[in-house]
Amino acid sequence: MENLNSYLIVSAILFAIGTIGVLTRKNVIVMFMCIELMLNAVNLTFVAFSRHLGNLDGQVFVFFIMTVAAAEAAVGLALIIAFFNNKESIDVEDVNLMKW
Amino acid sequence: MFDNVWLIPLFPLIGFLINGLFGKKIKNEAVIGGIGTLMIFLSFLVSCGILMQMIGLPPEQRVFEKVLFPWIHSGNFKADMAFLLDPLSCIMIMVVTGVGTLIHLYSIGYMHGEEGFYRFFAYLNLFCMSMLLLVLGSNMLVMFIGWEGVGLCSYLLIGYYFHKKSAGDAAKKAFVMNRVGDFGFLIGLFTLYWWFGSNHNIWTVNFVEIKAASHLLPYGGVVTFATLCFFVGATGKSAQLPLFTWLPDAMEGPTPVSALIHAATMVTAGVYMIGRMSFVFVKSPETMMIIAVVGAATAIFAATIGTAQNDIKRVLAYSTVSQLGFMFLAMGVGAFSAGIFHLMTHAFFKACLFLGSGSVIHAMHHALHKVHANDDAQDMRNMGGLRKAMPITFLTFLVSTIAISGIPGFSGFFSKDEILWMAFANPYHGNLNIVLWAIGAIAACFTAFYMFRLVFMTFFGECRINPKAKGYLHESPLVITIPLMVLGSLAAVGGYLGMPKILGMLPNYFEHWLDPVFELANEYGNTYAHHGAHPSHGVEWGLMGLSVAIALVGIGIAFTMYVKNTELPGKFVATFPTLHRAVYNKWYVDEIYDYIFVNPCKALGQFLWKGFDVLVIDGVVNGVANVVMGFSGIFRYMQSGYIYNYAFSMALGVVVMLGYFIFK
Amino acid sequence: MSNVLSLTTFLPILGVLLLLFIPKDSKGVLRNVTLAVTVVTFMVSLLMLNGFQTNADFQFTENLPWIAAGPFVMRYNIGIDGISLWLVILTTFIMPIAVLSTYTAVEEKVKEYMICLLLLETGMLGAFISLDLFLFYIFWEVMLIPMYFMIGIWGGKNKIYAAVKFFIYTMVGSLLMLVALIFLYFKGMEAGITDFGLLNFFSLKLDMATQIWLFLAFAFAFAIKVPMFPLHTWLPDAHTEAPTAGSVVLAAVLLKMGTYGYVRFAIPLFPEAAHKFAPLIATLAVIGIIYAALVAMVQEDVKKLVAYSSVAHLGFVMLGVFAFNVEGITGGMLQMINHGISTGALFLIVGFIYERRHTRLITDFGGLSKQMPIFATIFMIVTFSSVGLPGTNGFVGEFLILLGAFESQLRWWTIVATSGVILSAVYMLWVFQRVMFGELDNPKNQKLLDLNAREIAIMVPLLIMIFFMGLYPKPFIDKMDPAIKKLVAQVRVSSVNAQVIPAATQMQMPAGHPGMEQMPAGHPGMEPSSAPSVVPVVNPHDAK
Amino acid sequence: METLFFLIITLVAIVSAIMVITCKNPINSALALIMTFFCLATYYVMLDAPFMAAVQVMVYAGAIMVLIVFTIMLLNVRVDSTKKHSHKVLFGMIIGFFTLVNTVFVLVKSRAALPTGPYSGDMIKQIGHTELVGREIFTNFLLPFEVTSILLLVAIIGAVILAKKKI
Repeated sequence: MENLNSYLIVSAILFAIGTIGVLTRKNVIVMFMCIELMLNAVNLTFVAFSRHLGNLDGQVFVFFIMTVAAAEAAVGLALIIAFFNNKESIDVEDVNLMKW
Repeated sequence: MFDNVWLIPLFPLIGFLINGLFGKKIKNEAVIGGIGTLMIFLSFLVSCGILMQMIGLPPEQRVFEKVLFPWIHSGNFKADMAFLLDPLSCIMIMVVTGVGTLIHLYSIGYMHGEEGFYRFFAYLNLFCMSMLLLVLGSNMLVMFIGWEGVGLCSYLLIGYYFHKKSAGDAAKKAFVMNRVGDFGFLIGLFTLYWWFGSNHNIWTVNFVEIKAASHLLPYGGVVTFATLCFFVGATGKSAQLPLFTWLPDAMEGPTPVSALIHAATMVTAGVYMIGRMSFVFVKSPETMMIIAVVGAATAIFAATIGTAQNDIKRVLAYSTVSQLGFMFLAMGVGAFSAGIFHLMTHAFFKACLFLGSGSVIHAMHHALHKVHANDDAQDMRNMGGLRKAMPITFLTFLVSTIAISGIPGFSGFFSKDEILWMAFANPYHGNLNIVLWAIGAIAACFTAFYMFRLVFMTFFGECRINPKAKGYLHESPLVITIPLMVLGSLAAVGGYLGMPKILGMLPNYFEHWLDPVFELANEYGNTYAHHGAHPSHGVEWGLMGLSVAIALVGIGIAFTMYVKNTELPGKFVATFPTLHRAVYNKWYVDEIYDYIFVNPCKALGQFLWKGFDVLVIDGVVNGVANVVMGFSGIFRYMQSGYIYNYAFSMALGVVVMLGYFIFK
Repeated sequence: MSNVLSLTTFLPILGVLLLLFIPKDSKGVLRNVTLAVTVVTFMVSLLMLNGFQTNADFQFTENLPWIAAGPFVMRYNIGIDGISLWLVILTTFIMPIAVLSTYTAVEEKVKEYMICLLLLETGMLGAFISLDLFLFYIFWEVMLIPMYFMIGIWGGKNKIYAAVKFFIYTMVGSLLMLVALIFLYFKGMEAGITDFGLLNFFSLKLDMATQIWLFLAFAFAFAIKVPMFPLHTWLPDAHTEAPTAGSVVLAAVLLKMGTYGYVRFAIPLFPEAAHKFAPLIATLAVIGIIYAALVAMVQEDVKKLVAYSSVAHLGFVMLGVFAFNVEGITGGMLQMINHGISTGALFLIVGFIYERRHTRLITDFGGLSKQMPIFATIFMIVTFSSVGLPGTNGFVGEFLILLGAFESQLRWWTIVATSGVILSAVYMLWVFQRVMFGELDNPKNQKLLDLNAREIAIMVPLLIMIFFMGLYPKPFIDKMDPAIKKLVAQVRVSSVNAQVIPAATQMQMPAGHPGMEQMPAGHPGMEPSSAPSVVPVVNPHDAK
Repeated sequence: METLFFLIITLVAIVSAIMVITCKNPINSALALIMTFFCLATYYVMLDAPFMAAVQVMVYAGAIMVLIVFTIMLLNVRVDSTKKHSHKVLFGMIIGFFTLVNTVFVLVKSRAALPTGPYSGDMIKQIGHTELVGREIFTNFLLPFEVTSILLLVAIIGAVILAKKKI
């Protein structure tokens, strides 16, 4: 087992990459995947800390996060499909109904 | 018997409820009219019983108060639903129920076949109840129920033919003008209540208690204020200057209504109220003077208008206003019992006159209706020579006219002459007396003139009715003529109850009867009266002769103008066109009121609504909203609608805030 | 029996739960169930009337812990006295009538409508029974929301504007009240008060500057609700746009929140400030009476006219309340109930013809008496009740108000206000004449049907109350009397310190009538210090 | 040896993560993401959490990614639209950089905490990771665990309602 810091740094890097992806990509599905990536980065932190502190609560949380992610995937993808059905596109730039 | 006083207003109430709730189902006119008449007749019987019992008592004991149930009790304020019996209210209930019964009876014939027959009788009964409450009320508040109640009934009955716009207008006008009076009444009530309460810790509106405490009242000052307010109330109800214009318009109602409400009973409520509170009024010399002046002015003012009207009922209406002026004159000069006496005799002869005119209108209407003519059935120019077709009506009408004109031997002479004499000889107003007397005398002359003008135009001379309809004119049925005959005979002989002392044939029963009521007032009055030399009997005889002469002059002029030389009126009008126009149009008082009060009020309302409410207040309110909207209109361009913009700002926010906490 | 108050208040909520299980298409069932719930609520509230002891104490009290957030302790503290008793009963009495009036008027979204009505009832009842300032505030806000929806969803043409105006106006006031409430609580904490219980604060001694600011905040919130001139413009809009039941409830109960707020909170909490501002408030009330009457006179829409007449009537209530004597406040309380009955009835009447003709313009009518005699009779009775004819309920309240105000220092105000009696006759009779009298010349009116059995059933209880309260108001007055006497005593004790009336004058006065002065001959005098111009200008920093 | 393994895994994870955000074709992104997930599973094994690793592979790499790939295929959208916003990329990079700095700082700062829990490495090896996690879930976290079922139910219903063309 490596020391805690290395895991934390990896997790931070992954999280930052996810953030950049969400902010720069226009494809909704890719954005969605980037969000999953960010979630996973967080999971890694949880597990690393859990191990470090000798407390399994963190892992239980990861478990819940995965549940949420699954739910999110189901609903999110359904939304994407519904959107695509309406607009024939999954480009975020076409999602602008909330414009002033 | 006294304990059953509550039955008096109860009977008409029952009649009102039966006719009002079920009248539509009953349909049978005889039953409806019968119930209405019977109820008020029962009240009359009870009243007679009470009168008999009261006559049997010594004068000091002729006061009785009956508390029915507590009404408004709050804090110091206590007003019960309670009735007061004393000689004054006794006379009033006799007049109201007596004349009321006759007019109910008359209405069965007069209103025959009218739509809403049941409604009419229900209202009439309700009116009687209210009027009886008014005269029986033992405190100002019960009186006020009656006071407003009669106003309400007057409203309902004037608006009886509600599909006519003029009727609706007249009804509203009557109620609103009465309300102006009520405003005064309320303020007067508050002032008295407050003064007694705060200064002497006597919190009361009860007449008996106020009477007992009246010695505490100062002369003038607050009493002047209070009594003037009450007097405003009286002018509203009794159609005195300046609030008289509703009464002529009230002739839009059916004729029995005019007879009962606008001649015999309701309009005299103001006089009654002053009589009821004479011990307060008399404490303010200023108010007494104002009452006398207003009364005299009304008497002459209305009489002048009466000379130029062509509508038979309008002439009588102005005559009523004028006669009420006489009553107020009497009150103002401290001749309270004379005023009440005139009230009673006036009730007889004026009711008779109105009913007689109703009989004429009824006949005219039927005759014209038969031949489908659209002539005005109330216009005297369409009448003439009716005495042959309608002998009973003519006779009773003539008797009453003689009575109102003040010909000796008939009731009006006794009461009116006493008023004029008291106006001359009263100890209160000093030099003003002669003026009051002169005005009264001239008004009496006018009275004789326009009343005989009315008689001559209606019953004498050529028959000017639509020739086709002439054959259909005939006397009214018995149910109409019986009340006429009864009232006619009362108008003839009613005056002997109160014959002036100087004539000496009979004692003045009437004055003695009312002595216990007005004793105190006279006592207060004596404290500031000018005790000059009493005019001698000779003067009294002279004045009496003078007033008779004046009346005869008036009759003579009328005879000359309308019987002997019928083109004279036309010539007169041609000579003084402006004067005639002004008199004919009632001195333009209505127009002036419209100009001063009604139109500015409406304009002000419009301005406050459209100008102030909508522009200023809502302007501010909506202005605030618009400013906010304006700003948000600018700020909304920050919302691009693109997800990544929101994501950017969110991430930026997180980074900045986190950074701040980490690196601070 | 002990928690009958809670039962009354939350029965409508139970009704809401019941309604949730009824499919929204069975409109008849929805309506009948709602009616049943409101009727049962009314019955339960009658139990309360039965068990009410005639004394000045709060009764049926319940005091349970509710929220304790650190130093902020809010309790479920409820109870009624003679003042709130009648308002609670008025509310439960009006609700079945309001529900019954919607049977044919509302066809869309019946379920939601009924739920709104029931929620509204709970909100109103809750506000009347709260003895905890915070609980009161919560109920105060709760009743706002259903009303907002009722206007906004089931309203007329301009409903959104009216709903938003209503909401924002009230919200502005209630936020000020909230701030004042919290400030008051902090003041109370300094003095050792540990929760929001209203009764604790009655004994709290506040300095004048604080009182003035707090009073102003409370008074502002309540003045909007009353509504007092010049904060009244939301009312005509809200009334005109709201559906009939909404207008009825708004007029009959919601407006009473404002006046009740003064009687229950603003005046007893800050008596000295109340005395100080009495001339100002009386002036506004009197302006409101005259102003609203004049404006009502020229209205073209019947409903708007009735709305303005509400403003005038509530002006009377305010005048009576600020007379600070038993007669005035009794009159004010009675007038609150009267106004609930007669103006509620007027709105129902307007609703009846609106349902038939879908117009409310006066010029569209005329001569209806001929076609609708029963309607005409009822309309007339209600009109005269509204005008304040003796024998009807309107008179008793109005008379006591004017009498009380005349006895107090507000004498000249009273004389002006009394002229409102004339104006009320003018505008009510004028509209009555234009709608009911005259020729039946509009062909659309010639086929109008008279009231049906349901509509008559709606009106009959109101008519009975009109006459009962007019002819025998004793039971009403007796029940509220002790509470009002207590209130007057509470206010008067402080008024001695309030410097509004010179202390010397106070001493000479017979018990029960502060501010009385020997009237100089012929000219009713008035204490110079009570002139309306004496509105204190207070430096905001003094409040600290 | 273990360090080297860790470094290799890290390299693979980061490179594939970068590929996720750079590939034009969403399919490629998806495949890269699966790679990242596997790397994470490896980390979990290295952190003595084999159960989490298994779940990671099954739920993420298995279920979720299949769903995503399926959606990509279904919609048949191959490349991003041609519009390019270089400033967007720049801003994204800047914010990403600062996110990284912040996150690292936060995480590293929090390292100060010392082991406090009862579960040592030995204990996990002795009793078994799955059992320990199971105990934890079914005792301390029973209610949240049950609530998750409702969450999933809602998600299922929501997805069905949303994806249907006409309801």
